[in-house]
Amino acid sequence: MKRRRMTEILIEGNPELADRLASEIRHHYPVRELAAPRQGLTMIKMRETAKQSLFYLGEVLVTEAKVEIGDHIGVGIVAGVREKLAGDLAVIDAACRAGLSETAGWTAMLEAEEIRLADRKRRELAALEKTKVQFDTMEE
Amino acid sequence: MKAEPQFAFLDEGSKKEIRRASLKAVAIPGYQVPFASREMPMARGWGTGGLQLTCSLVGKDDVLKVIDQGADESVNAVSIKKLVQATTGIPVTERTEEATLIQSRHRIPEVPLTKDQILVLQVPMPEPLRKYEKKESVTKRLHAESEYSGAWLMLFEQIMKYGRTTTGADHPVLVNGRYVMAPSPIPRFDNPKMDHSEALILLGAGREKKIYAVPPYTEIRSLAFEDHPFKGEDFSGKSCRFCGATGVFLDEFYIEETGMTEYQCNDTSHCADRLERQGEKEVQHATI
Amino acid sequence: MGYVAVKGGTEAIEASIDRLKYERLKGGEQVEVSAILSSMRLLIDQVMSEASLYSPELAALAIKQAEGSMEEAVFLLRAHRSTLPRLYYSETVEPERMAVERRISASFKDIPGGQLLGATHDYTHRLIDFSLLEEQEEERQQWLQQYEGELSALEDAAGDGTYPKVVEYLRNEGLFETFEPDNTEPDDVTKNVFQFPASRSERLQILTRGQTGAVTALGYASLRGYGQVHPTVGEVRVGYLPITVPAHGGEDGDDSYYIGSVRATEVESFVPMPTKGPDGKQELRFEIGYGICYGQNETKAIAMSILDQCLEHPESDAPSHDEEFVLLHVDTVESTGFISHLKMPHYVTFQSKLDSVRNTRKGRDGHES
Amino acid sequence: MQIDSVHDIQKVYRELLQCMARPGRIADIRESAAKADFVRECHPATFLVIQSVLDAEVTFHVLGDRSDAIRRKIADYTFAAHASAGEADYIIAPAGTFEQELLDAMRACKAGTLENPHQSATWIIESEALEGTAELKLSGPGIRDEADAPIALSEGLVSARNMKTQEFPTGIDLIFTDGDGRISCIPRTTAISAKEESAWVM
Repeated sequence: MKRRRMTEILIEGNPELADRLASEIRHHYPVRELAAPRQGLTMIKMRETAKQSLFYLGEVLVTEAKVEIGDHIGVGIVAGVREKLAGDLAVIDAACRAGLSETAGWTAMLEAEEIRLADRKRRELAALEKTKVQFDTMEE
Repeated sequence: MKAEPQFAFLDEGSKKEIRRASLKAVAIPGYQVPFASREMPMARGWGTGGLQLTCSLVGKDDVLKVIDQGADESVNAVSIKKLVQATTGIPVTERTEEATLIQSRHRIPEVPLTKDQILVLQVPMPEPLRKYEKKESVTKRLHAESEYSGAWLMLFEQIMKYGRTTTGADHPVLVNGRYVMAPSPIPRFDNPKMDHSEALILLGAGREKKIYAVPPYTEIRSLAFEDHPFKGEDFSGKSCRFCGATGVFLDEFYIEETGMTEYQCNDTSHCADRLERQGEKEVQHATI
Repeated sequence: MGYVAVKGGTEAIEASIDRLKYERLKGGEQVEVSAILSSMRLLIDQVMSEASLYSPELAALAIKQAEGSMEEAVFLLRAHRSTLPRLYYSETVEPERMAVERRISASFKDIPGGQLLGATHDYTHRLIDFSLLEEQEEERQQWLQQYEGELSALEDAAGDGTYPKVVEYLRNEGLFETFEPDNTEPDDVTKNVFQFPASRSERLQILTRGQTGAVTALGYASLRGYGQVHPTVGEVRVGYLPITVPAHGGEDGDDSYYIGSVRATEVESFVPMPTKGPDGKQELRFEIGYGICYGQNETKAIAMSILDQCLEHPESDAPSHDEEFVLLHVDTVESTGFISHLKMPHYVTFQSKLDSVRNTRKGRDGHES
Repeated sequence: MQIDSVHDIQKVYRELLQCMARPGRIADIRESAAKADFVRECHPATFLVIQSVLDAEVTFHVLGDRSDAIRRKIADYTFAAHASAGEADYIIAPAGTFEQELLDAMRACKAGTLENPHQSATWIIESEALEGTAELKLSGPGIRDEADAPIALSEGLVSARNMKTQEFPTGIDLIFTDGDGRISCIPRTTAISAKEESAWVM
């Protein structure tokens, strides 16, 4: 699974999933902590719709962690103050970069969580839909 | 959720930028070098320009003195000292001679500074031409072209109206024959101390995002006309009611009980020093 | 006039800080940061927007520390920001990726995708609700359960939460100029010195972090006549922008890190502007003013869109079109700092002025009489 | 021992600032330079000066035939980007740079504009030992009367530099480093003149 999709599932989904995947790796491999989870900033680069140019919207507080498994460095970055999750994400990232065998078995779990997230989102959308102004024309 | 303590508050990247700007400022005396002023844990206008310079300069071996309007114990000076001390652990002093770094608002100490000291002045309004030209893009061009007739005209108009120039503090100076510069709101009395100063003088305006400098042994002339020469504030015939000093900048006090006006040294540490030498142990001084 | 010992300043400061703490605590009850976080959404939004730092947790903490003072809370976040390393830059956020919670257009009765009211105070009558005085936890839980119960009974909605932009619909009709995506790296006013004339990216960055009141006042001044922009709101949308960070050595967007999302309010204002047609005749064309800010703060985003459009037309001599006037006066930390510095002692400068004033009264010839 | 990125750099900067403020002054940064003994590509003093002013926000250019190695080292340590001599904020002339190359770059480099004189190149030049007898006299801001400058400057360099600084406030500022951990500066405001006994006259 590609990183963009996987990190979204792990960050938006139940953090227990990230914990479970990272624990599995920590259990089997030595994980070196290169940078303990720490706070920092990410500057948001944004496109505006008037002239289609780029500008900086502002910064977002993030928690970042870096670990190394073998020769492979893994990075965990998540908005907000979420030290445990950042550490877990770093381990998961390193495991994927290293192509560890455990990662092959993760797809089903991630996909199940993704389905749960999609359900939640659809309900959310339906609720918002109720605030939509209906302009139905009266026809005989 | 705690942040790592950082020596002298600023991160090293911020210090580098301030240092680059300071080096340029020294190389181009009197020119206001723009810099990306950082947000400090102190309000803009309360000395953040000076504080950023101090943080970019300070090292473990420094001894810091901070004064506000001449007083070491002014609440603003105390507040700045507290911040620098808390982030560096360096000693502070009230004795001008002991300090290696002196950050000041609106005064240059009475004791002549030496080549081993750096004076940092806090600047609220760094643009000397702003009084008659509101646009930054225009004042920048006027400086580029050495077009200072507006500054002269302002003084000339004062003479026409009042028979003399009526500038208070922050009387503009000409640096090394090239740039007209705001010396920061020091009284006119202090302007001559900048001329051929032994110490390097750095000026920082945090809100207006400018750093400028007067290197040592640099000519500083207060703008004036030949038939209306520049004059500092006049304290002739007056002396400090505590230490008896004359020829220093004095604060004026109205004494309720006697209905008299009395004077005392504005530079409180200079006064305390004199008193100590005169044998007074307990020094009392009014501060705000 | 009393005498104060030389150590007076230090002691007074300590006592003053104690007094401040006393003011915060003396009422007996304290609001927890978690309560601020869950109940002061719009206050947090405004603090984050003016601080230019998105962190609801830190904003809530700052609000508590600042006893609810907007300017102090923003100041705390700004100063804290100076102590944190900037670790990453995001990939370009494309605004149409916003997961929309609310979108309305004033330009059309109906818009493709529909007018979505979402959560807004706009249609509440501004009558003080005294029932909140007696609101009980049990009641609140009951209401929540019932509301969420109703939601789960709803049929699933179609779509993914994104909507087409009203402006794109009009661009397709040729009423607006179309622009190719301009990927010039933006300038950053927090890292580099900005000079006049400012770049478009610098203008937008300064406006989006401007003080809500200041941006609103200047936008309003333009509407009233101290400017020449009176727009129609093309679209206001509120929602979440997904943020991604490129991976080192990553190949494409799929390789990047998703890090979370930020809520923002985005506005496109439509302004008719005179232009020359192909045959040299004067005609009108719409231009767009752009506004955006962190959180839900529609007034600020709309006012920003007015000022953006004003600053695109410096040829007008109205103050809201003067970029130095607008950009140098909307930052809260700068304006409140300089206003508040007037509280500092100025007796040296006053003494100096006193000397000048007295001298002018001594005689007009420049000599003491 | 490792270079302390806070305290060593602060010390170097303070010396650099005092040198820029007092042209001709020779500062000794040997103590910090000794910690940069792992640097083979340039003088340790050069490396420290670079560390104290360069970062990702500025650009640099390296002259000489060993420029690739030095360039990599600087980029690795400071994240500054390399640029052409005409665009770079900092120009580094390592020991052994051919005079012709140096003079060409000096002609090409940024001198700022009348409105933005600070947008000019700063030079870091590796010099012969900064000690001994002075060949030149310096005068201008930062100098009481006249200063001796024990900096070995060729006639060509002095004249190229003077060409570049003749329209003050535009100009270039020079930082010199030597192999023994010494630094010195000549900012744009300094007038350089030959001692009377010198073979050449400006």
